[in-house]
Amino acid sequence: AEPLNIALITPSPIADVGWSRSLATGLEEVNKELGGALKLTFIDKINEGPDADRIMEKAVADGNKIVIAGSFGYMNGAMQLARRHPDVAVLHASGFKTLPNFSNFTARNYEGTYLMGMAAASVTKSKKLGVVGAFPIPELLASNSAFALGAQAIDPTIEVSVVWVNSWFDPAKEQDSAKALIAQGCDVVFSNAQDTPSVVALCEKEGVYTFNLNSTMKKYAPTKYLGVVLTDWAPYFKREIDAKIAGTFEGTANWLGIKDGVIKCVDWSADLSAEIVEKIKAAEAAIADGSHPPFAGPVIKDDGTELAAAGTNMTDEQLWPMDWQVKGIVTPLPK
Amino acid sequence: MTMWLDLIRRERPSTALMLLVPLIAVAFAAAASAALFTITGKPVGAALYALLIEPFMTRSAFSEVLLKMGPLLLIAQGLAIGFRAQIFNIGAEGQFVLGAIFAAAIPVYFPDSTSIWLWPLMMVMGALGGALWAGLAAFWRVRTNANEILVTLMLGFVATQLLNYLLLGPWKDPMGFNFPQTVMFQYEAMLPTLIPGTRVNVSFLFAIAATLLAWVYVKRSFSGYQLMVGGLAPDAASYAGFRESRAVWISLLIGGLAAGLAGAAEVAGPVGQLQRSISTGYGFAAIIVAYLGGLNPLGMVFSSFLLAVIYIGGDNAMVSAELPVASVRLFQGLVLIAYLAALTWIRYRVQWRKRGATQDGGRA
Amino acid sequence: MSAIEFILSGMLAAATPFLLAALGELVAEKSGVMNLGLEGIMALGAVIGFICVYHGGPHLLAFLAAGVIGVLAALILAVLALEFRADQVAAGLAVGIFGQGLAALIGKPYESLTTTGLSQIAIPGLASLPMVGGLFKQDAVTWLTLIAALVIALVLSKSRLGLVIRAVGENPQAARAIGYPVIRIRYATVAFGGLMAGFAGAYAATVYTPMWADGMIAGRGWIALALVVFGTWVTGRVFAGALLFGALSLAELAAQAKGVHLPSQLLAAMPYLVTIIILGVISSNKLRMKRNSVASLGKPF
Amino acid sequence: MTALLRLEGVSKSYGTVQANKSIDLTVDEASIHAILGENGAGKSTLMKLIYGVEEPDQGRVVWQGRETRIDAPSTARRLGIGMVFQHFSLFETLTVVENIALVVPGKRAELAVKVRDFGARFGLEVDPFASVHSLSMGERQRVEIIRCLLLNPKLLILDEPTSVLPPQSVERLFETLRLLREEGVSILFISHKLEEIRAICDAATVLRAGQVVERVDPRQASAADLARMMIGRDMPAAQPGLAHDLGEERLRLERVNHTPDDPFGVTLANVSLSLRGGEILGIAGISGNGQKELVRLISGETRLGRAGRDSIRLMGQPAGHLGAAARRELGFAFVPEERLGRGAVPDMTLADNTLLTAHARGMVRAGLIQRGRERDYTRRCIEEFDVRTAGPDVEAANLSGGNLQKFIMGREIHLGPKLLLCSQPTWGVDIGAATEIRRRLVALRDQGTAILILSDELSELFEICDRLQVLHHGELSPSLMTAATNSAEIGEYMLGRASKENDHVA
Ligand SMILES: Nc1ncnc2c1ncn2[C@@H]1O[C@H](COP(=O)(O)OP(=O)(O)OP(=O)(O)O)[C@@H](O)[C@H]1O
Ligand SMILES: Nc1ncnc2c1ncn2[C@@H]1O[C@H](COP(=O)(O)OP(=O)(O)OP(=O)(O)O)[C@@H](O)[C@H]1O
Ligand SMILES: [Mg+2]
Ligand SMILES: [Mg+2]
Repeated sequence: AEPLNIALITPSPIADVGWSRSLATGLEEVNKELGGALKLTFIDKINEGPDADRIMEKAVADGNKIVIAGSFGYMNGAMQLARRHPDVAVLHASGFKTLPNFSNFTARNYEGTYLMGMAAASVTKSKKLGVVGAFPIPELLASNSAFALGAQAIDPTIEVSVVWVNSWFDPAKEQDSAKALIAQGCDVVFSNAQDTPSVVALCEKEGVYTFNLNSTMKKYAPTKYLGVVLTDWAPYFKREIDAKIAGTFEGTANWLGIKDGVIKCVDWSADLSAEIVEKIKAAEAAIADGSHPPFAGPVIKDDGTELAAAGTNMTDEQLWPMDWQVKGIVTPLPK
Repeated sequence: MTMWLDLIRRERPSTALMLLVPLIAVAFAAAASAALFTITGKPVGAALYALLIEPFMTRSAFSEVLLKMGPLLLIAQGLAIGFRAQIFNIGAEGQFVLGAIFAAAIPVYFPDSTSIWLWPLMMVMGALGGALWAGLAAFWRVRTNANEILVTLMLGFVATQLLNYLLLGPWKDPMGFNFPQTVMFQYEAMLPTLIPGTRVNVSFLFAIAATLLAWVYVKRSFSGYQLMVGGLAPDAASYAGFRESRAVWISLLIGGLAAGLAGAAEVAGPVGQLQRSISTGYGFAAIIVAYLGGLNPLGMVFSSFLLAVIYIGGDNAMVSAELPVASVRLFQGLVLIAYLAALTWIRYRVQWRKRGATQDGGRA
Repeated sequence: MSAIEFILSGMLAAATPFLLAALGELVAEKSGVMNLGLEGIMALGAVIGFICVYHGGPHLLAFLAAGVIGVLAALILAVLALEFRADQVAAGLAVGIFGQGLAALIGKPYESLTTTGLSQIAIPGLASLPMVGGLFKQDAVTWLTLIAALVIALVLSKSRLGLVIRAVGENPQAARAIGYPVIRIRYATVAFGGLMAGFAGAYAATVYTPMWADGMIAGRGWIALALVVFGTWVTGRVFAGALLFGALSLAELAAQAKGVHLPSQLLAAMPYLVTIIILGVISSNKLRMKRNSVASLGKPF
Repeated sequence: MTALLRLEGVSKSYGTVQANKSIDLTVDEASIHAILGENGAGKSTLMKLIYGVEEPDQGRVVWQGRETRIDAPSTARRLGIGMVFQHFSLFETLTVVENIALVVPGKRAELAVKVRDFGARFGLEVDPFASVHSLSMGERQRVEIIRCLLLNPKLLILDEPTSVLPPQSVERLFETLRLLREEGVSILFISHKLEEIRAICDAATVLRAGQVVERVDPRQASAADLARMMIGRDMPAAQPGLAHDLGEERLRLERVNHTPDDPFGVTLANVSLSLRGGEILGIAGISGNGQKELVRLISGETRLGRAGRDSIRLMGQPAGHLGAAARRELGFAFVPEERLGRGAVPDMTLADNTLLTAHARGMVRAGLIQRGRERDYTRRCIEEFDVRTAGPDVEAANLSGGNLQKFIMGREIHLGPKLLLCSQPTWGVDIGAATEIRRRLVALRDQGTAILILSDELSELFEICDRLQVLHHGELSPSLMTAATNSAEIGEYMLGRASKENDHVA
């Protein structure tokens, strides 16, 4: 049979690790499952904006039936593409809009960072945790706050410091940021949304624990790797691709987390005590069944205002437009 | 003085070569990059086809070439005026960003306005923004003599941070789930389309108008003449009483104006909102356009078209020939290198030095 | 560790890539040639250096290879500027763009891979001092760079070779008239500049952040160029400028980690703003600029 | 006596210009041999061939009886040939020993001792640790000569060594040269000053248009003979000045003090002068004594601040603060000494070069250039000043030095200035054209224009100026009536000896 052509476009390089890699790996796994019935085209390092729109158009012209737009910034162009080509299915990362042939998908990274926060709290001696972040956008803010909440669940006195690199890409600066945090006394550093292993590798060298998102970087920190919040897109992609092949594709909004099998915390450090591993397991189960999500009340903002009272859970609508951080994150959020 | 080549000044610059040289440069760059693609294991034929031929094959691809050509040509016209005066604005990228920011201010603060003056006002704002940013460099150069190459460039880095700040802070789309982008602009804030069914908008006309203006300015105006004298013979300019500070101001302001206008046209055109990656290196590519066009207003029409073709072709090659984005930059660099070498032939006859005759000082 | 200690211990290494490139550029500019392509040449050095180390080569080999590619790239500029009398600004930019493009193309398969850096060498005794101890614990390349800065300062100001380079930069016609091969000397200094820029790139990609990623030079080549003007073509001042810049870039992050209430974007822009301001302050001293600047800089001969 | 150096049929051309045509030349040992010729005759080119700066296209060079190829100055030096260039090859930012170390091997301290020794022996005293930019032209020449002598040359080439010296110092240089000859050094001496050649040379070769036209013993020939050989015809007669009435004051400098931005520039101190319509004031002096700075101050290329507005008055108006363009609007015109690059843009056509200063003559309307008027004006300059060129569309770089000078002179005179500043009006211009330029200047004066001339050539100043002032170390001597002074007195001022006693004269 004709192979199904799928194009993936991403802003960052599809390298060994990182966000773009996780998307590519998801597709490759589906392809393996389907016995190579897919023809995959990966186009990386594409700036959001007119160029991306053109490239997606070109991908459709070249016969791709599914286009995966791997960045929030591709949204407007991707939607227009979907409108122009009803026969093409468009999957868009981190958006919130849908059309009959336009789905969006986002990972609930924060569910994983909550668990990592618990693990971090159990290994820290200084009670200070650090985060190196790219840009203070909602997705990253949610990960940070959940990280802090998870840690506080174990030890309420824990403080989290954040350094924003203000660049998606500057390994030297990422690394210096981690160093600055370590100099401040942080002994666990979370590499939030870095597509390079610069922070992870540095932490190994400096002897502090570290973890990251999307794909495993254990080999860059063999002794100090706390674990990874893995994003496994294969189950989701499989569902959409099957639907496309079957002709039943329908645009849906997909905010996927632990219970969907998309977020997985793996490669746990051997240094974690059995006791904490138990607690993490329990928390993971509570997140999966919805009984205790990371942003379960009480959630207190860093300025002291209460965002959710005890006994209530924050809704997705509250989380989406996040421009705040929880108490316990001691560095101010840039406004 | 040279080591291996003898340069003999021609009685007058060769016009035939003037037309031929850019073609030679492209041919050389194509050959050299073909060699590099081969070494790095890329499909050479498919790559060059996608790069240089495909952009001409469909109406939509060709319209995209025109879309890309607009800002390149516009910015290059502005920059070339300074380059001719030996005032080097290397920071058009930052001025482009400022132009985009200034233009976006209108729909950001008046999201509900339906005035027909909206987009024209945005264009004016954009031009002002770009001029303001370049004006900072001009001020600093005139005031302290600080090298404008470095200052304009550094201001580009600052502009990026300013953009980040606005997008993450005050200008964030309130309905945009906090993502770093402004509201989508209303219809009235968007540039009218020029060719129906494509994305080519009236900003292409701005570029053409800028070309005509630049031509008049360079070839006919006294002010343009004064800048030219400053570039060719600074002592003659000061002998004649043409002020260097004036040349600095004019050069940088015109360059900033053009880049700012291009930035405004980009947000009000194909992008439709202010976002992080509004500039895809137009500011730097325009420098290549300017030199490749021989700093000549009409020459730049050719060179901006060529660079636009390479951009669109590069995008094609990424999809269909697995060529990385880097190859476009590589090709641009090669074209410019080849062109700069070939340019010498226009003014000089070039020969290999006869054996033994050293023009250089010899052994010391 | 206090913020001050963090900055003190890190600033030498942070300054090393700028410093290496700036020292090379200083020598080239002293002879009258300006190389605006440093950014691209550093990228080439970085990718070649990284590939060597990644495939198990020793760092020495990586630096050699990076140096060689740096020289080759700089020679493109030299041929354009010295042989074809091309505009040095345009030629430099061309080489820079070419270098960045080629580096990205070569480095594509190595995107975001990492390798191991170099360990630090501490000066016994000094390294255990309170507060300033961190200054005396640096990797070998940083130590060598400091030595190179000293040697270059001495060569330029005291040696015959330095005298010749300065003479060529001041008045190439006269230098030629008394028998110096101006063009050959300029080829050599430009090549030296390329060598050092190659080293700078290798340092960035195999020691400072032992990884390759397209765009990792992130404007550092331009900073190196600014540093030469900044230091008014005097080695000691270029060195001081590099240290200042290294310290500033770390101070930004230390301030954030400390929770200083300033927009992080403003902090991120700070090194550039400071550079702009200091550049102005230094350039406005016309007498000093004239005394140290290179009379024939950028002019074809 | 054997020949030290013999050239046989040596030729050299630059593109279409044949600078040297089949030249034969023999230089004896321990002799001073003059090369004579007009500007552009090919003298410097010939010397560059001997010194290896350029290589001949054809011909043989025989050194001490052996055919030799001199492909670089270093080769020449190894053979024992030293050269002092017409335009010095010294580096201003370096010290005297550093300049010497660039050519002579040895430690700097040792070299400094040698510099002192040689200085004492040959009358060439100079401080080895002084920076070159602080030295006078005469001192710089001494540095150049010492630098050559330290290499023990057998042949020393001096290209127009006296043009940078005041008359008194010329005699001292000659003593040095005679001393050298006694020590067995041969000297190739280039000059177009005939009396000098007659004073010290043993032999002379005359060049005209790149060819040898005569070989003479200068001691046996008269100056008039030599001149005829050089230019191929009789010297034109000098132009006697006419009696005339003076108009109002057009230029006044009142105790101007000025330190230039250039660290190597000369500070002007207490400079005063006054110039009225209908007279020519000449500024004599050895170049490097502040001429550059003075010219820039008068032209407006350097401006004084607001505070200095009254210390320079043009056409009666305060002008110290005005820029060059504003001063031109007052009726000021200016012919600078550098024609290419300052007086004219090399890569622009003559028409476009007209625009440079004559744009106010209706050539710009509504900001646009009126090409027709531009060309008319250019054509008139070309015709009236006999500029030999194909027309207004020729690029300035393609004109010969003399023709370009005539063009610039024409452009400025055509403006009908009230005040004309001329720096080195006849530098590098052949005698015919120079005479014509001087005639024009005198005629302009007679129409009532005020003219200020700066020149190195005393004879020129004496020929056309009504009054003279001398610039020395940035200070200006009192004004002297040309008719009432002589070159000896001016020479004293040039050396700075007279300035103090004569303060009361003004
Ligand atoms: N580098 C050069 N390129 C082209 N033409 C040159 C060059 N140098 C000299 N010439 C030309 O060669 C001829 C001889 O010049 P040369 O300098 O030898 O004359 P000169 O006798 O020394 O004159 P002057 O008395 O002015 O010093 C002139 O026509 C001059 O313009
Ligand atoms: N550097 C140069 N490059 C090219 N051509 C030159 C150069 N210098 C001089 N020429 C050419 O050589 C010719 C003679 O130039 P030069 O200045 O020596 O004239 P000249 O004989 O001294 O005449 P004049 O008395 O008018 O100065 C000119 O026609 C000019 O075109
Ligand atoms: Mg001449
Ligand atoms: Mg001469």
